[in-house]
Amino acid sequence: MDINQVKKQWQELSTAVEDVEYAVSGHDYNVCLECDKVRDFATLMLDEGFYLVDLMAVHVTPAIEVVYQFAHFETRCRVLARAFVDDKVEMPTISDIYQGANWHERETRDFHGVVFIGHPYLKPLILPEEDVDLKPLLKAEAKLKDVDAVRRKPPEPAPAPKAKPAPKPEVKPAAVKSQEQS
Amino acid sequence: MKSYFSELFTGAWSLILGLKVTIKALVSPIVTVQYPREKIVVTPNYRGHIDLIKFADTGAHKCISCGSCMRECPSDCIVVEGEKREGVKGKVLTIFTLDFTKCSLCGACVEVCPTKALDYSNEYELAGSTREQFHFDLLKRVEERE
Amino acid sequence: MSMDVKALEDDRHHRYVLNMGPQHPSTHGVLRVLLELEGEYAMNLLPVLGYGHRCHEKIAEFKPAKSFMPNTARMDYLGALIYNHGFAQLLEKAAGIEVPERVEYIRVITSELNRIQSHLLWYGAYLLDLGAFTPIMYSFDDREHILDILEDVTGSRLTYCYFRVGGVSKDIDEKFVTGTRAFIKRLRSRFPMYEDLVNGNIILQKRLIDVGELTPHICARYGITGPLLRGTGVAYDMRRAEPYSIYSKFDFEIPTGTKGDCMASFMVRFHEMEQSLRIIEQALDGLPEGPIMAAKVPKKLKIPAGDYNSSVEAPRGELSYYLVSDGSDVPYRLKVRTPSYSNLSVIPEMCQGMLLSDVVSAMGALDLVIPEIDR
Amino acid sequence: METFYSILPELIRIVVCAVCGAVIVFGNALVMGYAERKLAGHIMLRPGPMEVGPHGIYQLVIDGLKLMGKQLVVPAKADPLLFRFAPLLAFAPVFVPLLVLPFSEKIQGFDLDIGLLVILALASINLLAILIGGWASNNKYSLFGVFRAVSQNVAYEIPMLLSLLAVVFMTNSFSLKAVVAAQSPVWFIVIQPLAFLIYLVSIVAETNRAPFDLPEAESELTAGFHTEYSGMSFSLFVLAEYANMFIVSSVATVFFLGGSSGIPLPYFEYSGIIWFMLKVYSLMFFLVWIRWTYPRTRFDQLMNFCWKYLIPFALVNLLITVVMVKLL
Repeated sequence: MDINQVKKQWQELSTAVEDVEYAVSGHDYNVCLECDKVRDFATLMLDEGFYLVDLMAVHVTPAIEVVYQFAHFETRCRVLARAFVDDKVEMPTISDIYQGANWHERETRDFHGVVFIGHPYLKPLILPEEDVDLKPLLKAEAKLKDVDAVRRKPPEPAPAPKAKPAPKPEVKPAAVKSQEQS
Repeated sequence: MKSYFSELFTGAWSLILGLKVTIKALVSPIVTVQYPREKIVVTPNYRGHIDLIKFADTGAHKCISCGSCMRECPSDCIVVEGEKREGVKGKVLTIFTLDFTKCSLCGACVEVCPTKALDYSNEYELAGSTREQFHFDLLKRVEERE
Repeated sequence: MSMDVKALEDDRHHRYVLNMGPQHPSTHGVLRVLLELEGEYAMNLLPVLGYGHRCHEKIAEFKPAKSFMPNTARMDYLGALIYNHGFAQLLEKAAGIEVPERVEYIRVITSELNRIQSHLLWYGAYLLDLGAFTPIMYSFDDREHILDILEDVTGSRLTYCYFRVGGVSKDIDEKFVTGTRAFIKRLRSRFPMYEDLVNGNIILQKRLIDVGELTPHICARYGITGPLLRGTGVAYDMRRAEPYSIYSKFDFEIPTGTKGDCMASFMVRFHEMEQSLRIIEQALDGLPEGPIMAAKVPKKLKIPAGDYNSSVEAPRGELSYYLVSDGSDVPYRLKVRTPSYSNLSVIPEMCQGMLLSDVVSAMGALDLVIPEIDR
Repeated sequence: METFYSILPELIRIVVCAVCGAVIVFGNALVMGYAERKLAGHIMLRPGPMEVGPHGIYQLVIDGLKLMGKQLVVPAKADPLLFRFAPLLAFAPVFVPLLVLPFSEKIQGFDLDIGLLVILALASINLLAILIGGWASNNKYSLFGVFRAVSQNVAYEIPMLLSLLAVVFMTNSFSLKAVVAAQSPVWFIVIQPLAFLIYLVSIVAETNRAPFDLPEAESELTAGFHTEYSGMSFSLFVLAEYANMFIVSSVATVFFLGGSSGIPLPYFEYSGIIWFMLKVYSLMFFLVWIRWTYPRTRFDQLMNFCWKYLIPFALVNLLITVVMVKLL
């Protein structure tokens, strides 16, 4: 796997690709996607030999953000891909590309109510059937934060002594803008 | 054909090896402890539920009812209350209860205590038929203790 | 729960549905699997989860991050210290706390003891699944020694809450060191016995070889990690791939298999115990003196805004904590990626067309801890 | 009346034999139940039953009383008649083979010319009982157990018969007494070691014991054919299992280990029975020993082992025996 080449391909698919300091945050790259590119991105990742570590949702404004975590068996390359759900709280499924996503998507549906379009069996997994509309991990109005509030603040006296210069500036506004466009 | 017989013989030999292990075990001494009759010595470092320490020099506990443990507890299972009394410096402890049904034995309360008034008890034989049996009144316990 | 059993049975009369669990001897906890059977062949499997869901992720959003430490131990009761380790590391990383070296050594030693303990329990329980009653007693005999050693230093026997943000709660002493060394010697002398009684046994080999074969590609698609992945020949171990703590200092091998069947993961786990012993030995030799707590751990642990990930190698595979912080001391979102969850999700594909007995061996090879899946 | 008096001694003999048979069945179950638990315990480095009486020797009595006191639960959708009938059917026929077993030269119920056939015929009835019981339970796990039990028992009866047949060819008799008599001075285990091994493997499968306990494989089928049984109806199955173990071990003793032959003990006329029991219980100890050592086989492997190894070997052995008998 040639990381530069892969990165180039990511850039084609995504709105932003940023390097992250591994020692501070525990992952290497942040990739911001639009929700219709998620499937293409997953296909690319599978072809490059990445495995799906995790799939989760974070409830922020303006919309719920779905975070895919990928890593590679051979080299250390931990990628977080993020995409905001569309205004119907929907997201295309990747469970036919990464079968392991099947349960993660069902769980996200349980906890956050994100509907994955094309999922073969989107029934409650962790929660009982009758709690289908419970969505327990959605934040209460008072606690709900904007997406910028949970992003790493760029300029800061390095928090950890061993951390090298703080990660590169965030490109988040772009993601938000894209959300507004959709 | 060769593998047919070799498999038979290696297989049979592996079975005999297994029998050797178990027959050796059959004649070796048992390792279990017959619990209610014999008991193993529990390490003094065992962390049971918390208890107030009775200090030998004063014959009393050292709790100043600051409530640090109460705030630190992840499961909110400690209740501490104190009151001001005439002629006594600081607050006097009036209530110190532990809801052991909720406690996860993390030890945060013991570590946060500014006067080191708390310690883990060594009790491990805790069985009961009601939840209320595990709502310990630590103040009463420390007063009753020798 | 959700599979329409009636319809399935009526539609295809030659198939019927067998309900395995939630109380079944070989599901190890409250896992339920619906098996669609044709004769004794499982044509379709549907795991039903959630019987042990305890809302850990929700709980995490309601209290200071460091108060979540006891909860981590309750997720995987067999790898409690390793779960502690991952979480402590996450917060240290996030808050920028430098951990003293002695602490790292203690963490590695106790984590590896914990890993051996977990593998020993799996070893016995797996053989119980396969119908051998005796090995579990032998492995528990060994396991009790670990529990005694760990009890002496951590104070508990199963759901440890020993690690703290920036350190450990209690220093290890000479008794621990000698006890651990004695245990290493003992366990090494026991391995030949296990080889004779179990590993070489023809019946066991026949039950495991060529059953539930996985490939690296399947593992990538399902996110399978841990001994199952290593059984397919991929030497992927978080201790090597993303060396956390001080694992880069130690010389140890990553056992791998070739075929990816149950026997491969069985032997990987067995050899991992040996490797863990090696790590412990080296760590005991190099144990430095020093404090057991970082110098400056703020009482209120504020985590700078941003997202943090911490991955460690749990006994069953890769464990990742993903924390989103909004700058306060309470996590905005904490997601725990538990290895068994991804590992279990493969069984519909892994066990298709298998005999019922093989489904039991395949499920045992996954080394499931159900509370970890349900969280 | 005349005829009644003429058959009276025979009647008394039958009654006495039946009573002795019952004593053996229950006594054997008590001894084996206790011995099995004790041996299993010590193999696992634990003491086994220790609470009731010294070293727990009354444990089985107490267990029996407990089982008798338990309610017999019949599942709602089970066939109530067959469900209740199956344990009785499993238990009743185990007495008859005891009647023809030669415990010593003088202690034998009836010396039938077809002694072996009686034993084998009645031993198969146990299988029918398992079939009925598992079917009537209306439980999928029970049904699986039954599938396995039937095919396993039918398959393993073949090598078992073939190995016994080798001995029968040598003695020219189905009478157990004749077989024992033919074994002086050399026991047939020396002449027919292969047949003995085949027989030994087959009886493990025939008695449904680990490593061939597939009909009740508890990690797969919870309890197999007796999943739904409780109380006394369950314990009748267990009694039958131990009685069957006793019978097949006795047959092995008679056919391969010289029956009651052994060094005569002084001052005891019936020393044969002591040797007989000693041999039977050593064999049963072996069955217990392997049960607590090995994992369980898989069903297709069990069948393969029978068809690929046991039956060809038994046939070859039989052929050699026939040729040798003819030649010598």
